[in-house]
Order: sequence, then C-alpha cells, then structure tokens
Amino acid sequence: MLTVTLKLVTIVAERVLQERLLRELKELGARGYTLTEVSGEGSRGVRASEWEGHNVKIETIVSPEVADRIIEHIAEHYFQYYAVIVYAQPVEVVRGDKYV
Amino acid sequence: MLTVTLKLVTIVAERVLQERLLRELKELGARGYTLTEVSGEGSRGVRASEWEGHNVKIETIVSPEVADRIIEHIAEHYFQYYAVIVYAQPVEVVRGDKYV
Amino acid sequence: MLTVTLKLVTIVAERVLQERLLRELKELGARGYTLTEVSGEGSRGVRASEWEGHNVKIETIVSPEVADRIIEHIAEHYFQYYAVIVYAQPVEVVRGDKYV
Amino acid sequence: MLEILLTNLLSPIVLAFALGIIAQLIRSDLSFPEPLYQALSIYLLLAIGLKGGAELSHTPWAVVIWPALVTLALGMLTPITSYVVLRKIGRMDRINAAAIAAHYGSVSAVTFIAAQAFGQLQGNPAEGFMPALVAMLEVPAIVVALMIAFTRSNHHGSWREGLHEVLAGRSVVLLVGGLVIGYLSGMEGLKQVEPFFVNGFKGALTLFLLEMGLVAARRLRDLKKVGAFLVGFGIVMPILHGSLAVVLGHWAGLSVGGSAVLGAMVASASYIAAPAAVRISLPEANPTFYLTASLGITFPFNLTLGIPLYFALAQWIGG
Amino acid sequence: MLEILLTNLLSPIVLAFALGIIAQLIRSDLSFPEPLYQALSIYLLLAIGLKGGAELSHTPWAVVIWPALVTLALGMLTPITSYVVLRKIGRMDRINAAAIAAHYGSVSAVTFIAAQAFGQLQGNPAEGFMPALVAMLEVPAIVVALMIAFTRSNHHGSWREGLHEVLAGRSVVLLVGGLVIGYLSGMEGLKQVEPFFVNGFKGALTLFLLEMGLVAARRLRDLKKVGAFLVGFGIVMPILHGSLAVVLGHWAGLSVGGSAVLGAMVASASYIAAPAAVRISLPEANPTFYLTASLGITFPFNLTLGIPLYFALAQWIGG
Amino acid sequence: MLEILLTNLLSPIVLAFALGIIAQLIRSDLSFPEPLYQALSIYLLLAIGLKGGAELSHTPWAVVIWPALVTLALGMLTPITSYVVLRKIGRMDRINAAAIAAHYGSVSAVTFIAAQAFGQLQGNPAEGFMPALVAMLEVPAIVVALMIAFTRSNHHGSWREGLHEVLAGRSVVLLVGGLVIGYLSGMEGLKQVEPFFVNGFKGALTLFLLEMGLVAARRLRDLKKVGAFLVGFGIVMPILHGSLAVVLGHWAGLSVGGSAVLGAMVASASYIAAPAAVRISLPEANPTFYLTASLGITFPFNLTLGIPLYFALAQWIGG
Ligand SMILES: Nc1ncnc2c1ncn2[C@@H]1O[C@H](COP(=O)(O)O)[C@@H](O)[C@H]1O
Ligand SMILES: Nc1ncnc2c1ncn2[C@@H]1O[C@H](COP(=O)(O)O)[C@@H](O)[C@H]1O
Ligand SMILES: Nc1ncnc2c1ncn2[C@@H]1O[C@H](COP(=O)(O)O)[C@@H](O)[C@H]1O
Ligand code: NA
Ligand code: NA
Ligand code: NA
Repeated sequence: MLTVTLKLVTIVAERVLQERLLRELKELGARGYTLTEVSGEGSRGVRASEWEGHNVKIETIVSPEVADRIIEHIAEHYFQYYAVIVYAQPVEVVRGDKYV
Repeated sequence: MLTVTLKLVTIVAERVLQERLLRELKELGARGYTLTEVSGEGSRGVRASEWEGHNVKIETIVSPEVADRIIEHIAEHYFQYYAVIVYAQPVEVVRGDKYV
Repeated sequence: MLTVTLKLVTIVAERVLQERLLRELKELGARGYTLTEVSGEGSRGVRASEWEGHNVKIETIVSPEVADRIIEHIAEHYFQYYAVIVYAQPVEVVRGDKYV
Repeated sequence: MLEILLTNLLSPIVLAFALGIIAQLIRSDLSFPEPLYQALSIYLLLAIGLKGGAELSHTPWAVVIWPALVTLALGMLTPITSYVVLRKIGRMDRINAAAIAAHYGSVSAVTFIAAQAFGQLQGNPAEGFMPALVAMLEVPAIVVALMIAFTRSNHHGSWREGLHEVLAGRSVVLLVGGLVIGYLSGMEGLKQVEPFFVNGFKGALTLFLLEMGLVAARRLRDLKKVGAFLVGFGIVMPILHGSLAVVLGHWAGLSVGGSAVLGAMVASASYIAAPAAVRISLPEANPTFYLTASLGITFPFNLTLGIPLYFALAQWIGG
Repeated sequence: MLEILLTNLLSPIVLAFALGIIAQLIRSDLSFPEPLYQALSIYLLLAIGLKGGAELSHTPWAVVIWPALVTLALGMLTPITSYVVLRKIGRMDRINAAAIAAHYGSVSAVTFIAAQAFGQLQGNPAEGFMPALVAMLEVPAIVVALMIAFTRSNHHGSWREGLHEVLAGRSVVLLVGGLVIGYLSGMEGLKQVEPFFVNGFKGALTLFLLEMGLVAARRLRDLKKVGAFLVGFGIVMPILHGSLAVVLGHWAGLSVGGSAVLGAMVASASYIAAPAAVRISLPEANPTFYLTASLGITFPFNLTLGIPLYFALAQWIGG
Repeated sequence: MLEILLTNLLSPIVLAFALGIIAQLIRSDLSFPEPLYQALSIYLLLAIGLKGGAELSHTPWAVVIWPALVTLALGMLTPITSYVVLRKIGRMDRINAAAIAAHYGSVSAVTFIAAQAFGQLQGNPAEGFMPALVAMLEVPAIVVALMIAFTRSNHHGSWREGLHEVLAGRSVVLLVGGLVIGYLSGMEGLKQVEPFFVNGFKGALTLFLLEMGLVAARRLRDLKKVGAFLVGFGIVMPILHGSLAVVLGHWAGLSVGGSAVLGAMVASASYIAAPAAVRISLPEANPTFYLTASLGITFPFNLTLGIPLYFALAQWIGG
C-alpha cells in the first residue's frame, strides 16, 4: 500500500470557540476535520470549561505547511486569553492527495 | 520500563459501518479497539453523517503487518463509496505481546 | 514557529478508575489532561466496561521523564486486575514550558 | 379548506418545526444533543406501538383485515410507481432511482403521528389500530426497491446486511415491540403507563419537531444540487400516492380520519429505516438525492400542506 | 397463583424487559445512549426517594421502627449467609465469594420498584415508607462483605475508596437525598412535583426495563462461564432470603404488600452500588461472576417469577 | 416574613439545589451527563416561552405596555449602575467591570422560574405574560455592557460575533421562539401540549436545580479568589436592583406577584446568555469573576433569601 506522511494537528479548545475555529481552519487550508467532545484541565484550571458544555478536540490531517500555518495562527490569536492547546504529529495516510 | 513500538491505526467512518468494521478488524488480526463517537467533515461534505448519528473513530493498536492489512482492506472496500479515512502512527506500548 | 517535542501519553481505562487516575497523574507531574468518554474491547473482553458507563481515554502531554513515570506507575498498579492500556507518542507543541 | 390549513399551520408542532428551520437559517447555536434526539425517537416509536397494540387487542380482526391488505398492497406498489417515474420521467440511473423508491415506498413515523394528532384536533380521529399499519408499511417497500436494484445491476453493497438492517433496525423493533407489548398487556396495561406514554406524547412530539426543523433546514441547502425534477417529484408523488391511499382506505372501510391518516402515511417518505438500509445495501447511491428529497422536500410539504389536503380529500369522499 | 403470575408476566414493564432481551438476541441496533440510561436512573432513584420521604413525614415512628430494625438485621445477615454458602457449597475462593456476597446482601432498586408496582396492581400496596428501607438495605451488606474480604486475605484494592464509593455513590445520594427532600417538604411539597415524579413514574420504568433487558441479554452469553452452581445460587438464594424476609416483615407488622415487597428487596441483588464498590475495593474478584449472577440470573428471576412468589407467600401467611 | 422564608426553603426545588451542593461537597460521583443538562435547559426555556406566549395572546396590549417599558428601562439602567459601582467602589478594571455588568443587567431564567413557582405556591401568582418580559430583559443589558467595554478600551474580541452569540444564542431563540409559538397557537394550542410542558414543569425544574447545585458548588471553591468586595456586590446589588424593580413594577400596574417576580428577574444575574457573549467579545475578562459572582453568590442568594424578600416587599407596597 502506498502511504504518504502528513501532519495530524490536534486542537483542544473551550467549546465557545468551536465554530470560529472550524471556519478559520478551512480558510487556512484544511480539507476536513474530526471533532470530539471532551473535557479537561490545564494551566488555567477547569474554570473555562464549565458553561457552554466543555471542550472540543479538533483533529485535522494536513500538509506540513498548512500545519505550520494553523499552529502559528492558534498561537497568535488564542493563546493569550483562551483555554486552547495545539499539537502536531506525523501520520501515514493513503490517498494523500485527499488532504492537501 | 521496557516498551515496544507498534502501530496505532485510526479509522474515522460513518456510523452505519460501525459493526461491520469492528467485525472485520477482528478478522484481520486486531486484538482490541477503542471507539469514540465523533463528528466531522471531509471531501464528501458533511452529508453522509447526519442520520444514524454521526461518525465513529476506531483506534486499534496492532503489529505493523496487521496495520498494513487493515489499511489495505479499508482502502479497497470502503474508499470509493463510503465516508471513511484511515491513518497510522507508531506508538510505544508496554506489554507488547498483548496486542499481537 | 518554535516547537518542542514532548510526549503524549494516552491511557484507556474502565470508568471506575477515572478519579483515581486523574489524581495520580497530577501527583506524577502532569500539568493538564484531556478526557474523552469512549468504549472498547480488549483482552479482558467487553465485560469490564458495561456498568458505570464505559471507558475513559485520558490524554496528557508531558516531558519524557514524566511519561516514563506514568507508564511505569500504570503498569505496576493497574495492569494485573484492571482493564487499562497505556501508550506514548512524541508530539510537537508550542509553548513547551506550559507542559513541564 | 383554508380553515383546515390554518388550524394545521398554527398548531404547536408545525410551528416548532418552523422554529427549527429559522434557528438554523439565522445560524443559531441551538442544537439537540444526539442522545436527546435518540431518546425522543425511542419514546415516540414505543409510544405509538403501545397505543396501537392496546387498541388492536380489543378490535375484531374483521375490521383490521381489509385496511391491512390495502396497506400491504400499497407498500409494494408505491416503490414500483416511484421507480418507474424516476427512471422514465426523471431519467435517473437505476441505483439512485431504486434508492429513492425505497424511501417513498416506506413511511415516515413522524408524518403519521402528525396526521393522527391533526385528526384528533379536527374531530376526525383515525382508528386506534393505525400504528399496526405503519409497521406493515415500513418494511415491504424497502425490500421491493432493493430487489429491483439487485436484479438489475451489479452492486457493491450487501443485500443480506441491508435486509437485517431494516428488519432488526431500531425503528421496526420499537414499533413492532411496542405493538406486541400493547397487545399482550391490553388497555389495562396501557392505563398504567398512560401519563408517560399517552399524555406526554404531543409535547414530546413538539420538541422532536423542533429538532426535525433543524435537520431539515440543513438539507434545504442542497436543494440546488438535486435539481428541479426531484423537487417536483417530492411534492407531486406524495399527492398521487396519498390520494390513492385515501380512496383505497375509504373503500377498505376506514373512517374519514383513518383514510386521511393512511393517505399521509403512504404519501410520506422514510428517513429513518430506509436511509440506513439503503446506505448499507446501495452505497453507490448518492445520499444527497434521497435524503434531500425525503427530508428537505416531502416531509415539510406533508407536514404543512399535505396532511390538510388528505383530510380535505377524505372528507370530500367519505364525509 | 397462576393468575398472579400471568398478571405479572403480561405487565408492560416485564414485557419491555423481554423486548430488550429479544432485541439483543436478534442483534438489533437498538441501544440506549448512555446519557438516557443515566437520566432514567437519576429520575427513578430520586422519585422513589421523594415519595418515600413524603410518606415518612406523616408516618408515626412506632410504625417504622420494627420494619427498619428487621431490614438492618437482614442487611447484615444475608451477606454472611451468601458468603458461607458460596464458600462451603460452591467451593469458591474468598475474594470472589465476598464480592458476590456484597451483591446479594445489598438491594436492586429496580426490583424493589417492580415489586411495589406489582403490589399496587394486585390491590396489595406496600407501605409508603418502603423506600426508606431500601436506603437502609443498600449499604450495610456491602460493608459487611468487604470486611469479610479484608480481614481474611491480602488485597490489592483500597478499603477506604470502596467505602467512599458506596456511601457517596450516586445511588445512595439520590435515594437518601430524595428521602430527605420528601421528608422536609412533606406531602405538600410532593404535590408540586407529582405529575413529573409520580404520574410519569411507571412509564419511565417501562423504558428503563427495556434497557435493562438489553444489558441483561449481554450477560446471558456468560452463563456458561459461571457454571451451574452460580446459576442455582442465583435462583435458590433469593427464594430463601426472600421467604425469610416475608416472614420477618409480617412479624414486624408490615402489611401483606409490605412484607412481599420487603421479600423482593432482600431477595434482590445489587447491580449499581455493589459493583462499583467491589470493583474499587476487590479488583481481583472476577466481574463476570458477580455481574452475571446478579444481572443475568437473579434480576430476571425476581422480575418474572420471584415477585409473584413473594406475594403469594405473603398472602398465605398474612392474608 | 419568617413563614414566607420557610415555605421557600422547604420547597422541593430549593432542597434539590441544596442536595446538589452537598453531593459536590462530599465528593459524590453524582453528575448529570451534559445531554441531560442541555435537554432540561431546552425544555424549561421552551416551556416558559410557550406558556408566556399563550397568555400574551389573550392579554390586551394596554396591560402589557407599561411593564414592558419598565423592563426595558431596567435592562438598560442596571448594567450601568453595576458598572459604576464596580469601577468606583470596587476599583475594578474596565473590562472586568463591563463583563460583570453584562451579567447583572441580564437575567437568569431559572431564578425567574423559581420566583414564579414561589408566587403560585404563596397564592400570589404573577401575570401570565411575564416570560415576555424575561425575553426583553435578556438582551439589552449585554449590548449596553459590551458597548461600554468597546468604547472605553482596546479589545481583543469580536463585537459582532458577541452580538450574534447573544441574539441568535440558544436561550434567546428558545424563549422568543416559544413565545411566538405560544402566541400564534394560543390557549388552544397550549392545551395540546399541557401535560408535557405545563404539568411536568415543576418536576423537571427540581431535577435541573439538583444539577445547578452541583455546578454552583464547584464555583464556591473560587469564593476566596474573587475577594470580599465581589461577594458583597453579589448580594447587595440584587437587593437594590430587585427593590427598585418591585417599586417600578407596582407603579406600572403589575400585581403583587408580578412585581415580586419582576424584582427577582432584575435582581438575578445571567449565567447562560451573558457568559457566552462575554467570553466571545471580551476574552480578556476573567471568567472566575463573573461566573463565581453570578453562579456562586447571586443565584444561591436569590433562590433562598432574595425571592422571599422581593415578595415581602411587594406585599408591603402593594398588598
Ligand atoms: N498537558 C496537557 N495535556 C493534555 N491536555 C491538556 C494539557 N494542558 C491542557 N490541556 C487541554 O487543553 C485545555 C485548555 O488548557 P489550558 O489553556 O491550559 O487551560 C484543557 O482544558 C485540556 O483539555
Ligand atoms: N483532513 C481530515 N482531517 C481529519 N479528519 C478528516 C479529514 N477528512 C475527513 N475526515 C474525517 O473523515 C470523515 C469522512 O471523510 P470523507 O470521506 O472525506 O467525507 C469526515 O466526516 C471526517 O470526520
Ligand atoms: N489493541 C487495542 N487497541 C486499542 N485499544 C485497546 C486495545 N486493547 C485494549 N484496548 C482498550 O483498552 C481497554 C482495556 O483493555 P483490556 O485491559 O485489554 O480489556 C479496552 O476496553 C479498549 O478500550
Ligand atoms: Na410512503
Ligand atoms: Na439482597
Ligand atoms: Na439582572
């Protein structure tokens, strides 16, 4: 099976940001995403996640360039005031052209 | 701690395929799985996931050979008509014999 | 974007262990976690997960040392009698100091 | 007629459906958690089964037999007429035509419930055993349509899994199971669970239709993709099938309310049992076609205009 | 007796349980979303607490005191008899014997509810304060059984966490909390929430038993694994414990319905509070044993045959 | 007065709230699955809308106009008074002051419901159209407070997204949508859904308040973080705003019950609409401040002491 290596970018964010983040991911070049309802705790304490439901985890498989763009965008626009984390991992996929 | 490196194969698929996929994973040699209810959007649009609930994410830790077999099987039987993606990553586990 | 590589440790465990595991993760040095409600099947059969809800998946980004400590702790205290698995992967994060 | 229409349009259930559509259009963050949607479905299906079964337990078979045979016949006829129209007039390929035919031959439980509620309000209640007819109407059409697809072309899906999906599917199990429970425990048994399953019913239905509005509105975006023919099909076919059913229902001895509700049932298109079975058996069929037609066009049409129409017709024939 | 039995078997709640089992056997995709299961549990436990507490608020203590003492005594005796039988006759190891004993000493709230509902239907209603006895029966047996396990062998679990799990566990908090709310706000307070918590109760219970059927059927697959002894134990032990409780209940001044319901309570095996506490405290115990016995054998037995039996016995003694 | 207070404190809804707090304090594993919380919110908001709208449909406009204008005026005044107090006396920064002001100007639907239920129990029912006033009170304060924040400082959030969040937010859509449905379908329509939306209401509210207690108790841990000033603010400000509203309500022609309920509404602090809008528009504001104040201090205060106080005041003025 011919596989290519792309990036899986994962964002965990407070629920209230869901729609905005999905819109921005699309603008930054993501071709799809998978969303999970999660809860969690981090450096800001549990506080931010008690109303509006809890957190969302958004996973998107993208090219390395798009991954960089997404991480930079999140870091710049969300890290200061929102409960958000983002991380990236390499993944092997088939049909690589589907994601870029 | 003695760890070994195996493959974590992740499948995201429309809900209606859940039972069939779990059965086939077992036949292909997976010894366990973890299932999460998710939603998502991809190249087929959101369409496929509105009835019968949304998508499922199935994660299974397997040997590299079984991983290849699973990916090949999914690509061959599901890519054309169903909303399904599959990807693989290396993971370190303890008790490696549990998964193979 | 300046990223550092840390470890993403994932634990899948029967629901009844949730509070204890979260407490112990904190004691072992984890600074945050993300929790997902999942279900699954493994070498112990589906049995353990039918009451008290199903399983939980706990993901935590930590330094490699803390990762080792967590894996060792889980292996020692839970593997024998509980339905628990644990695995680790490297991940790239920004704001690396947030997690250690 | 206008008054009938207004009574329907201003009922809480139709207005709740409209609210759902509007909420979606203004991009509200209102949404039903999936478990609530499932809980309401389970409740509604079990409730209509229970009531129907309890009614059936004290209905003589002679009264039920003709309506039942008519329903079965319609369940086998309507997928065929739908298929022929889609192929000949709509020039659709075989697979998609069969997929849509499965939906229009089967039945939408919510349309049935809405029609029944409307009849009560109108003072023209349908026979109590109608839920038994819903259960009879649900399955045959799907089987017939899949048979058409499988005899006429190569396929990628599984015929047996599709059949299991529809026969052991949630909606059939709940409806038929409810019927059997209602039948065995009788009116005495029903009385025990009446406050929950009977009195609360219309309110729960209102809530459910709010969610249906949210879901249908998402479908409306696809109207352009499906083309003018399918939009017309989604309105004209129900009128034809519904009118035929009203006439046959009257002929089989059903009351005015009963014939009208049978009309609404036959006119309605499935969006629970059929999509699941079709997705499994005919994966090549495009869900955008069958879901948009049944959920985005036919369901709103029946709910707002269709049901009053079938009642007006039934009254005209039988009143 | 046969008539009593039939009344029970044809009640909606028992039939719903049967439907759940059948749905699972034909591999239907019917399943309850976990939040619905939890919502129904919360509702049922709070509702029986509220009703019991409100009744308690106008019951003289003299009436309650003897039944309460008898219940407490049975809560401490039954885990011991269970343990002894499992060890001596069943030749089970200490840990598994103690784990099962904890389940059979404690109580299944749903069995209690079903027995109470059956009594009402039969015209033999139990005393209104019975839920207070359920709360009393839930905890002691688990404590006694864990004490047996912890004094007799080395262990891997935590005794304190297990105790906290049972005392601050959902089921105890809801039941006892409901009792206190009902007691403090009295019949006046209960009237305010009656349509929701009292009238809707039996319907919600029917829905819950459908889900219980689905869960129990999954357990049935393990019947072979647990062996013939445990199957017998799961039927004979309830009959013995239940009969003893009926006699003592009668002796303590309970009505026919009250003694029979006490019998059902004592005969029942816990599958909410006990499994959680045991899993935490005695992880070495095999869940297949205690869950299959309590959920796959004893619960269905009590629901179908046990409850009518305890009523027949109570009638024979006290009627 | 003491008797009024006791009636309130021993009502099932206040006791359920207390049970939630206690369950959290003893670290019980009792928790509501998120979908249940959402289902109850949807139900409660839609139900009060429906009832209010149906009442409105047969109320002459002349009766409603003055209370409506008073409500609107209070909706614009109270965020300003709150802001001024927070800035001048509390020495808070602009952003946090505006954020808190948005909450205290807006309204808590549950406080409104509890006040209304208390009025009925007391024999002092409020006017049926009060839910329309809730809808009017919800939005303006948030807009005013965001305007203050945005004209007075640089900001990081989006003004337009915040506005959309509040106008198309779930709570406004359900409340206003319910009002419109109720208004259009009238008392006739309401009767159809009465068993579900009206009779079951107080029980569902009890369940909801159990969950509110769990949530509020989590907030209590943060009391130390927010400081003494905010604790005082969360008690004194409601009393001032509530008293003013009682007086103005009386003056606008509302009954004793109506004025008291208006008092409770104005005194209450939002924790659904406002937090969402503020989080989007003023992310720099610290949620610990506004959530702890509105959910940990003002809500429990109003529920236990505030509501009886506003009723006593209304009786004193208008009785
Ligand atoms: N070290 C971590 N590992 C995994 N998830 C985390 C970690 N830190 C934070 N999170 C997740 O990210 C969310 C926001 O984190 P924070 O901004 O630190 O409050 C939390 O609610 C968690 O779901
Ligand atoms: N690029 C992507 N990243 C993450 N998940 C995706 C991506 N593309 C598709 N998916 C997931 O896979 C499902 C099926 O995708 P598709 O077949 O492209 O419609 C979607 O509903 C998503 O949940
Ligand atoms: N090979 C596997 N791949 C993914 N998840 C697994 C695997 N084996 C076990 N699990 C998960 O871990 C839980 C406990 O496994 P076990 O202890 O093997 O019963 C299961 O319920 C699954 O959710
Ligand atoms: Na049809
Ligand atoms: Na027992
Ligand atoms: Na206010």
